[in-house]
Amino acid sequence: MSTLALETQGLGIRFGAFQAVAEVNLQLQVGARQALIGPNGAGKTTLINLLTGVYKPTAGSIRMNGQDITVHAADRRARNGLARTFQINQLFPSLTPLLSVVLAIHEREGQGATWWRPYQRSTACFDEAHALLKRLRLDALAQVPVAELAYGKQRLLEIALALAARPRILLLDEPAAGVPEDESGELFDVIGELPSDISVLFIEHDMKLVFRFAQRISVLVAGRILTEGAPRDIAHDPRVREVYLGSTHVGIHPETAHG
Amino acid sequence: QDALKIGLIGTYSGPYADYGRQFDAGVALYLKENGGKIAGRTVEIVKKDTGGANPDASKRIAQELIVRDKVQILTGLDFSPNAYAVAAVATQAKVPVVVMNASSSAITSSSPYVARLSFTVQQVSDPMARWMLKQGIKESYVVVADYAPGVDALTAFKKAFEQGGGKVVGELRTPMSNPDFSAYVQRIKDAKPQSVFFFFPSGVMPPAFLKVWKERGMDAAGIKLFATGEATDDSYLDATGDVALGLITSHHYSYAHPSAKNQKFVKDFEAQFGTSLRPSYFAVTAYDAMTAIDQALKKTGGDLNGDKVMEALKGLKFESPRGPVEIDPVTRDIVQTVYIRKTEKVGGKLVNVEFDKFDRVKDPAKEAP
Amino acid sequence: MAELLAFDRVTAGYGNAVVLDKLSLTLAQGQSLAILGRNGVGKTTLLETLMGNTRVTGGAIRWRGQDITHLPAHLRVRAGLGWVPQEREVFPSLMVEENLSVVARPGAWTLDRVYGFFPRLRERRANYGNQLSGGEQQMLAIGRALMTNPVLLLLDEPMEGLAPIIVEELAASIRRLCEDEGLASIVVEQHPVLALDMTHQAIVLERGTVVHAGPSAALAADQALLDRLLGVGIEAT
Amino acid sequence: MAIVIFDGVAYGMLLFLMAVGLSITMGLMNFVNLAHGSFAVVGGYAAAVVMNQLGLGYATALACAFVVAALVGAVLEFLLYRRLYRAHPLDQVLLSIGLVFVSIASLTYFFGPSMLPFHLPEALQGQVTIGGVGVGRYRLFLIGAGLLILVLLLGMLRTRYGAMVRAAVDNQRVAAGTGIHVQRLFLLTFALGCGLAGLGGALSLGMLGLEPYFPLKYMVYFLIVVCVGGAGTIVGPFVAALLVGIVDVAGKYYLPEAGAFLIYVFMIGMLLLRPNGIIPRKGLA
Amino acid sequence: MKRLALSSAQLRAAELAFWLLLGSSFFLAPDHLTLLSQILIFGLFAVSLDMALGYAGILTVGHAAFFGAGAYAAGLLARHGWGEPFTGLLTALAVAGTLGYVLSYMVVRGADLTRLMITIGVCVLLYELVNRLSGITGGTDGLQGMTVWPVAGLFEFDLFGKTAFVYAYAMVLLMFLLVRRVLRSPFGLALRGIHDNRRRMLAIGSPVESRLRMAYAFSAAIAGVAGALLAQTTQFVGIESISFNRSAEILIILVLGGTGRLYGGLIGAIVYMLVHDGFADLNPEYWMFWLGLFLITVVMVGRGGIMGLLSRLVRIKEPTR
Ligand SMILES: Nc1ncnc2c1ncn2[C@@H]1O[C@H](COP(=O)(O)OP(=O)(O)OP(=O)(O)O)[C@@H](O)[C@H]1O
Ligand SMILES: Nc1ncnc2c1ncn2[C@@H]1O[C@H](COP(=O)(O)OP(=O)(O)OP(=O)(O)O)[C@@H](O)[C@H]1O
Ligand SMILES: [Mg+2]
Ligand SMILES: [Mg+2]
Repeated sequence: MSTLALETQGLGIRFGAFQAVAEVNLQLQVGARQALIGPNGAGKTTLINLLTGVYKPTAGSIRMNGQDITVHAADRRARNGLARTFQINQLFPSLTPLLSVVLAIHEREGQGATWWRPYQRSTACFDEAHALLKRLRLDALAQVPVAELAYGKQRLLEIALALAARPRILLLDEPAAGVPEDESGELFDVIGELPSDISVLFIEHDMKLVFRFAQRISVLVAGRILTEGAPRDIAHDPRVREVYLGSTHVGIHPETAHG
Repeated sequence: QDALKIGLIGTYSGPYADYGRQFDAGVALYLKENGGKIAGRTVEIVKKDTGGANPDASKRIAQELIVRDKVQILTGLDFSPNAYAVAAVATQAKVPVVVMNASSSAITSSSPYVARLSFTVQQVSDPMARWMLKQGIKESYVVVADYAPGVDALTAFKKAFEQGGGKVVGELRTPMSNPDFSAYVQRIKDAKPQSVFFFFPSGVMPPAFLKVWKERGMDAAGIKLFATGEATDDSYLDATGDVALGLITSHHYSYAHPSAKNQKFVKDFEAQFGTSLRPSYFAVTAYDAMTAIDQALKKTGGDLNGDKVMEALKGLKFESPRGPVEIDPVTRDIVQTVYIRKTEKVGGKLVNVEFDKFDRVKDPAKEAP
Repeated sequence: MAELLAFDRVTAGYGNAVVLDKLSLTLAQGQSLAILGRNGVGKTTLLETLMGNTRVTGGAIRWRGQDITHLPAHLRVRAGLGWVPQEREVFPSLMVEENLSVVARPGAWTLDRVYGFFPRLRERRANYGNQLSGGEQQMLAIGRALMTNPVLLLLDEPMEGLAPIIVEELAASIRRLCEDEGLASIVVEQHPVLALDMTHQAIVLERGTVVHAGPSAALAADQALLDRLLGVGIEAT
Repeated sequence: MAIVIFDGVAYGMLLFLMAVGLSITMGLMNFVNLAHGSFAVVGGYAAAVVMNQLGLGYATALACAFVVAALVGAVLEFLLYRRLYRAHPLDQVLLSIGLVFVSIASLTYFFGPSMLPFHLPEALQGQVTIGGVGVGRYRLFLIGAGLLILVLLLGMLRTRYGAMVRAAVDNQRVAAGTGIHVQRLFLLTFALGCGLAGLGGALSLGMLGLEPYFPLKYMVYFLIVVCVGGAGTIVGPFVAALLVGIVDVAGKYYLPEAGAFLIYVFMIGMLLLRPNGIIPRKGLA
Repeated sequence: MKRLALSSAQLRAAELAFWLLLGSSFFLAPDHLTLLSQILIFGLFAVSLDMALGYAGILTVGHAAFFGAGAYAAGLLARHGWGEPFTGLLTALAVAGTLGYVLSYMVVRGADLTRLMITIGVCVLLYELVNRLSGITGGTDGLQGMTVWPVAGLFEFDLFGKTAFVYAYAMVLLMFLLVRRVLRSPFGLALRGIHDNRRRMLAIGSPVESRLRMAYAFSAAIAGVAGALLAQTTQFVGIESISFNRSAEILIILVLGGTGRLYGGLIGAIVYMLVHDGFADLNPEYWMFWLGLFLITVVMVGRGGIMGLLSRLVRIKEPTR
């Protein structure tokens, strides 16, 4: 029996009288490359916040690798392999990219409470951090304070921090927002190169990226899943066109779409 | 001959900066009267600020005064913890300390090099109890500020009052920072005691208490009110205002003390410092401390050896503006008259008018139980 | 056509760092201008300079012929500049409706009209600024600028984080406002195709100076030029 | 016991009147203004001078207290505070503590270190009987004044002016960039906060002593009211002040041994229950 | 303006020079040893506060609670017959650390203002408790009758404060090195992370609250040691050592020196106490005016205190590997 990486049942949250997410049954296969799209304010970010434990749901449950994690705190979920990026950068402005990643590795290794040994002695950590930064082409900027990095580089560091946790599940909230077109492709290439047992769920409004990278797309409208399916089905779904896509060209070549 | 150096440790800043001013005034007055000399030597006063109760700083200051400034006598000391902290240095350095105010009883026992010219809280509370008994008052409710001197006042009053057959029908300890006394006064009003005795440090607490007392019509309710002299401290009496009228208090000094010595003292004081500052018991003790040092040094013939100076201080007797005072040779603590006074308006000014007294009162806390 | 805005060899930056280097441009009444350029070339800085948030060390900015180089920001708004900052920066402790009404100035744009423009905002009118989704914040920032009833609208990456259908509608609306009501605009965009499609003129920046200026349509048609100016990988549709 | 509740309410009103200015400068404008008490005491001294030296009436004295404190506030805003709105709160702490020190020393220099006499007008002394309970007139007056200020401020902050202040506090750069005259707005608002502090200081003189050390002595009380109530609102501190007043007075009446502990235990309890105050300010992350 | 850059070797040399200079004041300023030991002790206290405030980001104006707890622990021990200094310090460390850990459960949650008020509240309550238990603590009169034994059985605490200085210097240095080490450990790095961005820390799996609790307890323990040092060298414990005023004063000292910068507390204590002492000597009545003016000037000239000002002139290269 193959367990799902992530599965929600009847997940929902209300803010006062406002039902932001309702009755979401979402499934993320192990190794998935799945996109979550939907109109502004549909509840996509809120859904990620529910999955990662930033918000407590008012209804439903969440399972990760078959285990119920609904009541687990955010840090605990993260330690169990659930990593995310934020729609608005959440970085350590006073650290360097290198130290940021080292910090993330320490926490992953459960050494965050080690107080008797200088962090400089953890050679292995530093080596791993250098390797990771290199993979994201941030190695040249490893020693520049994060606050001085250009926006696009900061977005990459967002992802580096998530990857440093060696996640089994990666949730990305508009990773390419604010990144120039030529660089956003690169960014997604890095995500594409991730080992195939890592499951990825990403939110994105840039349809070129969505249709290039997603194997499966879930469409969230007004807090509920409207439809799910393969990219070509979604692209041709008139309901999706009406509420979300409009007349936007999605870059699915006719032959693949009808092939 | 070099100047005689005296270290004066007091409060010159913060809410109690008035203490330092009074000290300075008393010292200056004595020196002026004596041409700036003590026992024939010119005097250099090195004054240091503790900014209120601050034993760590006091200890440091005392040490520095002795080690660096080479003072031969220490004096001042308004707050008891400061005096306790300095006493230890005095013992180590064998430097005499003449306490100008700190009124916790055990200060003089904490070092053989300490003598006190002021008073103890017990010394002024105990006579009040005895006087009230004399007036036929049989029960009393006690209100004190909740800190060490307050507890001292409470204990001394209660002991004397109950020994004389009186009964303490209630006790209240109010926090040191207590903007509104309505709850406490109301509680007393509802308890309907025959009388109330209270002890608060001088400053904002007595007027705050008295205002509520007047507002609630406690006098009309037939409850008599007594206190120690801190309640009508001459420094604050003007600011306290008419709510203090008629209050009966016990203390060792009133600036309206009718003796010739005091009248001269007050006149000189006003001539020098104007009338905006009234000489209070701080100024008098400072004046007396200088007298005591002067007389002791005359006795030793100018010898500043700590043991000799202490020996000379013991048993010293002289006339102070407050009346006759002496230093108990055994305890090195002051023995003096404690007066019973009533706040009245004389010539448009509120003053403490003395009308009864207890002679040669020793610190009751040091007498065998 | 009357000149609305002119940068005359403006040098500006933050602290000691110079970002705009002797930059000049002009904009006529009712015209729209696209500002393109790679990351970090100074597009945002240009708009910030126009709002008086940078240190100008040389040159002058003219608004309808008057020098406004050192005018305080709130007076620039009164003169007719309407600003949508890059990072949206809605007021978090104000409700949506307050965010709009607090900056309102008399004119054609009213609360109702903005709500008509972005119906989503009407639905969320009682939410506080920080209780909005990313896209809703973007809408609010644009609506807020409109509430000041500007003559010239400054849009810094306005399409960022908006759903494709909204992007389409917004682009069309801005074009229409320009044509129907003579609202001038300056649009900074990462997506040249979109920006060129909605503007009359375009300039391309590189390290704080203008390296290309001309009609938008001509630039959009010249794929080779676009590639050279803005880098590879930009697909035309 | 009606009288205990009444006394508690009156004491609460006193706390509210003294702290309401701080809920504007610190609560609304986000400036950790520990010098609040200095403005209050400036108002107090102004009132005392007006009454004692110039022989004018209580109403004039109150008006002067407001005006003088507001003017001092405006001048200091222009010279100092203005530069620190966006600074780290700890820098604001340092500035305002510096101001407290300076104010204490200056007041000591001009008025002496000890208490200054202040006497309420006849009309506010003694008691009146309402519904069979004898209540203090001054206390009744405090309650009236507190309610009046509450209503006035609520009316004022509900207007666009209140929203403008919040917008400018959220983001000065963008507020200015959307047409708000931030500097003038802050100057006026800060002066208002200081004026209210001065008024509160003057109103408190029937109960509290007027001395230079006032700002430090009552600092914690101001902070308690604003923080328990919820920074940035007016109703929050109002409710908090009333609760604190009632708890303190009733507690001291029924449980006098606990006197000194009451208000702090109450405060900690409230903050553990409602970490962002009784009425939390909305829209802060 | 060009910023001077310091390499880590140069930095270490600067640190060494700093401590050597402090130590040499034993010979350079033999008349001021008591003041110097109190400066050192308050410096350590400020450093402990920095750990909570500057590094863990817990806004507290109640740190005297731990300073006082340490002072009373050591004081009561010495009063009741055990005057051995080192064990006194250890007891204080344990008592204050435990108290800190217990209280941390109330303090780590909540916003800045909430923490500020809770710490003030706890400190005031402890003060009142000490006042109320005057039979044990001496109340406002202070704890008298402490006898501290000679250090290592050899060196009596003398009138000139020589022993006190050497003892305080050694202990403060030791504690400082411990703090320095902790701040450069993975745990210290985690604290910097929490200070920068708590949300991200949670997202990378860091149990933020437990880290903060640990930091708070650490900081409390060090504050306790500082309190015990003051008690032992003064041979007296005043109730002021646990008062709100002391908490506020140490905050001013730290902020003046600069928060989150390791040396801020020490520099702050040196500057504040010397300036204070100087003004108080020159002008006992109105030193507050000058000190206030000094504080205002410091804020106006440079944000982030003295170390903040320095850091804008000198850049320290982040250690790498
Ligand atoms: N704390 C909150 N209180 C009330 N409503 C909220 C809160 N947070 C979010 N919302 C509302 O919930 C809805 C969903 O927001 P969410 O951020 O999940 O949208 P989204 O799908 O990510 O949109 P976008 O694509 O614009 O980022 C929005 O309408 C928003 O206004
Ligand atoms: N506050 C600041 N202080 C110092 N330098 C800054 C500041 N803001 C931006 N810069 C620098 O100014 C340059 C231009 O930045 P700007 O934000 O104007 O670029 P941009 O073209 O808008 O880029 P993007 O496409 O990322 O929005 C960059 O090199 C940036 O690092
Ligand atoms: Mg979103
Ligand atoms: Mg930009």
